[in-house]
Amino acid sequence: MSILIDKSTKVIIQGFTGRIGNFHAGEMMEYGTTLVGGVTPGKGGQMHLGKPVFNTVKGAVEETGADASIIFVPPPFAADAIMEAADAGIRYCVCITDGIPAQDMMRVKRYMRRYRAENRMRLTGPNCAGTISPGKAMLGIMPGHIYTPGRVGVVGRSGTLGYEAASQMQAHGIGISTSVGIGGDPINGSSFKDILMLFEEDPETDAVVMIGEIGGPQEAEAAQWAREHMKKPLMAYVAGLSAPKGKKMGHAGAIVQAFGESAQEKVEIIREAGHTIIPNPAAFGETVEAVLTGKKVAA
Amino acid sequence: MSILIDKSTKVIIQGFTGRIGNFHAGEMMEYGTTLVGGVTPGKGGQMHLGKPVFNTVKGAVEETGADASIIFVPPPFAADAIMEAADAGIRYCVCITDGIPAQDMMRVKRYMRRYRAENRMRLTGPNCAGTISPGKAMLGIMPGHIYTPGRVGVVGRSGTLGYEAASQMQAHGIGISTSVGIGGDPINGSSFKDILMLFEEDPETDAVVMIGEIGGPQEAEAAQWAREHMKKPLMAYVAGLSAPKGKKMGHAGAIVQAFGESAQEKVEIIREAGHTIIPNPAAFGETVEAVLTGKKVAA
Amino acid sequence: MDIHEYQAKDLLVTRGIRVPRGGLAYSPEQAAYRATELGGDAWVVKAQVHSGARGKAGGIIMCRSDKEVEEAADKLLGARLVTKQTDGRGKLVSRVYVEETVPIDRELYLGFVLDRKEERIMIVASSQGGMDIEEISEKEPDSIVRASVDPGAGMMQFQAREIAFGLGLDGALIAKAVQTIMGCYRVFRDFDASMLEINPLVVSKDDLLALDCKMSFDENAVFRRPELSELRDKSQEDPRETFASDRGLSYVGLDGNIGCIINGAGLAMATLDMIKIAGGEPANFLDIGGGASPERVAKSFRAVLKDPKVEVILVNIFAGINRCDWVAEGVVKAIEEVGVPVPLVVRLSGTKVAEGRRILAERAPSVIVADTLKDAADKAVSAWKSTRKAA
Amino acid sequence: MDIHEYQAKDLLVTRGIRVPRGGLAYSPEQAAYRATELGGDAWVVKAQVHSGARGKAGGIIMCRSDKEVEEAADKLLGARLVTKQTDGRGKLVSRVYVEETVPIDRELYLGFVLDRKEERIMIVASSQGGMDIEEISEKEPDSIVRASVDPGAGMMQFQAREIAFGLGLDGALIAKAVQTIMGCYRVFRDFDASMLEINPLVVSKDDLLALDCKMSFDENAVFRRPELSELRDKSQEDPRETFASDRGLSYVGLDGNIGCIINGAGLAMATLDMIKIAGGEPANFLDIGGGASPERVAKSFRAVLKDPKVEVILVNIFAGINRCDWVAEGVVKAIEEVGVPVPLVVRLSGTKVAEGRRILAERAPSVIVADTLKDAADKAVSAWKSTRKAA
Repeated sequence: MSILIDKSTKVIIQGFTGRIGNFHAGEMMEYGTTLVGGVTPGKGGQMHLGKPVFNTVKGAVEETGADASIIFVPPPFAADAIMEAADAGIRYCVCITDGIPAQDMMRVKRYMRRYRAENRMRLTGPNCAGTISPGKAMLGIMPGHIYTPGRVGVVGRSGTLGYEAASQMQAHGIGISTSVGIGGDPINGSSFKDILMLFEEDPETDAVVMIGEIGGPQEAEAAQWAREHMKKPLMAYVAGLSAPKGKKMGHAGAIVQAFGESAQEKVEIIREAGHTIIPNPAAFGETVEAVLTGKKVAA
Repeated sequence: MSILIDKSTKVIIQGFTGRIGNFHAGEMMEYGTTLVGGVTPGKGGQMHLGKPVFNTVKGAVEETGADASIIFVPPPFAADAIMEAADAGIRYCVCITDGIPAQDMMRVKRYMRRYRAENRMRLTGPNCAGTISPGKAMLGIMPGHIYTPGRVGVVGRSGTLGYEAASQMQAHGIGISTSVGIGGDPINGSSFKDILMLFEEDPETDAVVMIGEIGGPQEAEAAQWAREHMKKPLMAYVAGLSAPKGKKMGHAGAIVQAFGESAQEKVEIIREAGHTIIPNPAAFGETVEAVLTGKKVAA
Repeated sequence: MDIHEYQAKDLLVTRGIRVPRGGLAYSPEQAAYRATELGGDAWVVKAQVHSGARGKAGGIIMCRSDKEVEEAADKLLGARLVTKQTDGRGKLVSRVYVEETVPIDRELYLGFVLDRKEERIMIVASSQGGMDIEEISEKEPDSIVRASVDPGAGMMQFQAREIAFGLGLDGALIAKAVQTIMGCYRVFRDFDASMLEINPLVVSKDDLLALDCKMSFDENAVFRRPELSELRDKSQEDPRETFASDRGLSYVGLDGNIGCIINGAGLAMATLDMIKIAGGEPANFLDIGGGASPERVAKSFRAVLKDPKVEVILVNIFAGINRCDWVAEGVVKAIEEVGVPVPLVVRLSGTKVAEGRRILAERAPSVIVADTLKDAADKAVSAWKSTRKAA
Repeated sequence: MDIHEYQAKDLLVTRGIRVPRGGLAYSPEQAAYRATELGGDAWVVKAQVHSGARGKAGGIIMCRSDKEVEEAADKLLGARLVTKQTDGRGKLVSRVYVEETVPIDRELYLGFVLDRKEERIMIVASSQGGMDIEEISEKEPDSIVRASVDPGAGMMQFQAREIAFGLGLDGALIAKAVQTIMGCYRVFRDFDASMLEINPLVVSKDDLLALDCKMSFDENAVFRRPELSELRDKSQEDPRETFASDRGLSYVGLDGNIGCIINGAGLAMATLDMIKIAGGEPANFLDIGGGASPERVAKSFRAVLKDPKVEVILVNIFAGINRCDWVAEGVVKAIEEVGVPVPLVVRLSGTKVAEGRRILAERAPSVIVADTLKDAADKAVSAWKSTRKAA
């Protein structure tokens, strides 16, 4: 299978019957995702969009055998929803919610580590667009039609910038194996490195595009890991060239606070680790094409 | 070496310069324990009983290479002292302090698990008399002279009842490899089972005496583990025949609350697991002697 | 350490849990006044004693007028309530709680305990409240829902939701149950409880109310919960135990005649066992703790002799840190200063035992000296039997 | 979200940390009165603005009489303080804090931050306070002591002791430092701080005092800290940002001339990058967020046009959940209702792009339509250049 999800992944939605959960449930089902039910406390026993609603994730897992979950729960309750999923035996969870307090996410990450590695849930997000394996399954809020099935992995923080990359790749006839949004928050479920590790092992992925941005250490950490452990080509873009220090650029995590966190510094670190730099956000398509066809790319 | 400690164990005392720590430091040194220093915050840099005093356990470990610690710190600060020892890299810690809140001990046990198994500190106590490997080292407050070196392991909750057992064994010419006090609190660092596991692996131990009491599940759990995993003979006494239900008998943990926690019920469980029952607290010497010499003992 | 129902409810309220309205009364007049203050046409008058099972013992009385409230309070106040959880003497009722009655649609059970096996706070709940948890376990085991709290994470909302749904609640009651369960967890954590039980927790129309509540607290943590010390009601404790614990001794009153003074809880339990095996009955458990100084030994004699049933005293000291000669001095001092009107058996063991025995032989010749634990128990029992024959 | 020094000190005091005595003043008279209230013969008058490095910028004035206090306050109040941490316009001083002076034996540094790498609260302390942490790292790297808090366990006393000893403190100051460090941790945790800095933390005889304090809070957590909302001082924020954030838009003011309206923070940053590469300078970052409804698009235009520097507007929308036709309707609505007096470049992409373009062509013919991200940036920059030439 592709990384994280495929056609056989049984998905539940936490926050199923809410306005947003309801809308995206429809989109995901239409895309072909195997949606087996949803959770809305207090609405257990009802049917919604032809699927059963449960009061608890544990109940949903027991009845449907769900192994993945996508969370559309408001920020004050989202951390609890993630931990509920982890505790109920969900293997992969996407949290879409934007606005979860950082200390809640610290607790969530600490909580997830209480489970042994083999039983530990993988989380991507929060504050992300989700994950899509084109042609197979979509756990997210992205427009599915801009993704062509193929063999390039994409991992990024931003939703719409990911769409931009995907549509440029589509315009160049390049397909995607899986696109993963890790989200724009300072503390997130999976880092760039975590996802690169999956792509490196994935027989359906030949090369990877990393779409980073200012703030935090994860792009540099991933680049350094990849230098030593990754055989597949890695191409990277870092957004936020014009971001002033100390100013948050929309994402809770997009803020330059320390050395190595500006776009320029990150680009330098990635370049020095030997990876291909995508020089500007209009060059996703041409850079990936050049790398795949073995053309020389100016580093 | 014997289990837990021997002559080469480098010991520090937390609460070194306090009245109680000071007294027992002298006793332990006199017994031959390798005391390398102690910790009293604010007295770092001084010498006490000819040994250096440190402000922090980390400092003491760095300077002395200490691998074991014994704690004589008042109850409000004792949980913190245990966690400090765990964090500083101490391998074995005896906590003598009586009166630590149960929720503090819950936190301590959870905290210790943050370290990987190979770096995890072993704790015995709190509210115990400590551990002695006769003729080698003493980390405790027991009268060393009542223990004869030998090949029987002893593990018990109570201090003075342990002395009673040791002196009866001495009177019968039976020596002890190591005697471990696990303490009288409901939540303790090591259970009976934890210590039985060590004795079973110990080439210097031939048989084990377990001195239990009312309250909690640890005696039964140990007996059941020993039935399946222990080749060495196990003899057990359970104190508290006359304890009324719901009354605490001195120890914070000695209270019968659930089925299986009374002395009679525990004796029954241990007997059914195939171990030798020491029928009364005056029969430690004769029962151990009979088992060691292969005499028939009424179960 | 236990507290009264009304005190437990006050603590629940601080953490957002709802309880019926009520008022405390120390006299029948006050009880009647509380009833009129509360209004309505039906009240319960509840004896405030540290014991469950008050209802079957007549400690909870339904009333339909302030006159009936006054009569009920008059009947309870000053009486001793004997329940299946108390001993035969029962507990003195020195205050009553007058509470409004509420319509009851369902009775639930909600309990929190420190679980020794898991080393965690454990929640036990049942959709079948109103009877005690042992009875529920036996009669309705399938009604029980359990959860435990990871000490590294604290209790989670989703756990509270799982319990609430497990109790068969739905609709707006879910949010109320979650608030109640999280509130109990906070009380448990914030006050170092060792047990917290709401039984029954009732569904009353759209509301969820704690109708009765019991709490016990970890004595070891009282140093950091000074507010709990103020809730202590010593009148509910065994006066022998109060006397001893006020003097730093660990004492538990029992029903026999052989008074015991021992150092160490384990050795004390073992000595009591030995007395039973020898055919006697211990009057108490007493651990003199720490150092067996002459003063502590004297205090111990005073505590043991408070119990009029004591016909023999057995002292069993294993001197570890201490020395037997000091202990012997303490026994002599106790005999001289306190006076011991019953036969006294002393067994000394450990450091300086010979010196200790010499002191007893010289200065307390009436003391029956024993060699071993068995010898001590045998001699105490036979001394007791001869006392009986003599009487 | 930032707060003022005096507010931060008030929060420290709630968790047992000691600070010099002081009083807030909104007028020179009030400042002089505060000085006489405090007593003594020396005071500092401190401009309350959301910025560090106030001292070097003249925002902290030593005074030796109430007259001097009044003069200092008169000088500061109403002025704009420009520090190396503010932009060129500086921050308005609308209140001053009058504080007693204390003898200073040593200056220490104590900071708490959320560490993204460790995903923990990290404590950074130094025995060399008084200069900023970057300077300390550079000049006195060996003076720095670090610790991090396990979120499953919380901060431990022993960690606070290790820091205190690491700062070279001893004697009674150790206990005071432990109290200070644990107190800061509690403030950080209890109010969802993202940064807390005491610089300097001073040894003043036998005491340890927080002489200055800065705190920032996690905006995402303000929903559960209503007390923080009351501390917000919008006069310290960029009015363009305040206008936008009050309308649910994420806006950051920049120094260029090309106003930007974009959906998604990452795409917005990337578009700004593209404008720079094309030779232009963005006037702002603006993420319209969630659904690009006609109303949100109109509000965005209003926010961008608040900035008089804006000479061109670039709209870049990648319609994922939305549809380009709706976005185009929004643009038309904005032009009609708000009025756009500058060249407008619009790039639409994603769902229903053809319909969107048709709407623009038909109903907003003045809009310069762009195909790709690059095309959009190039057209915006060349429109700006022609505006310049025309002017």
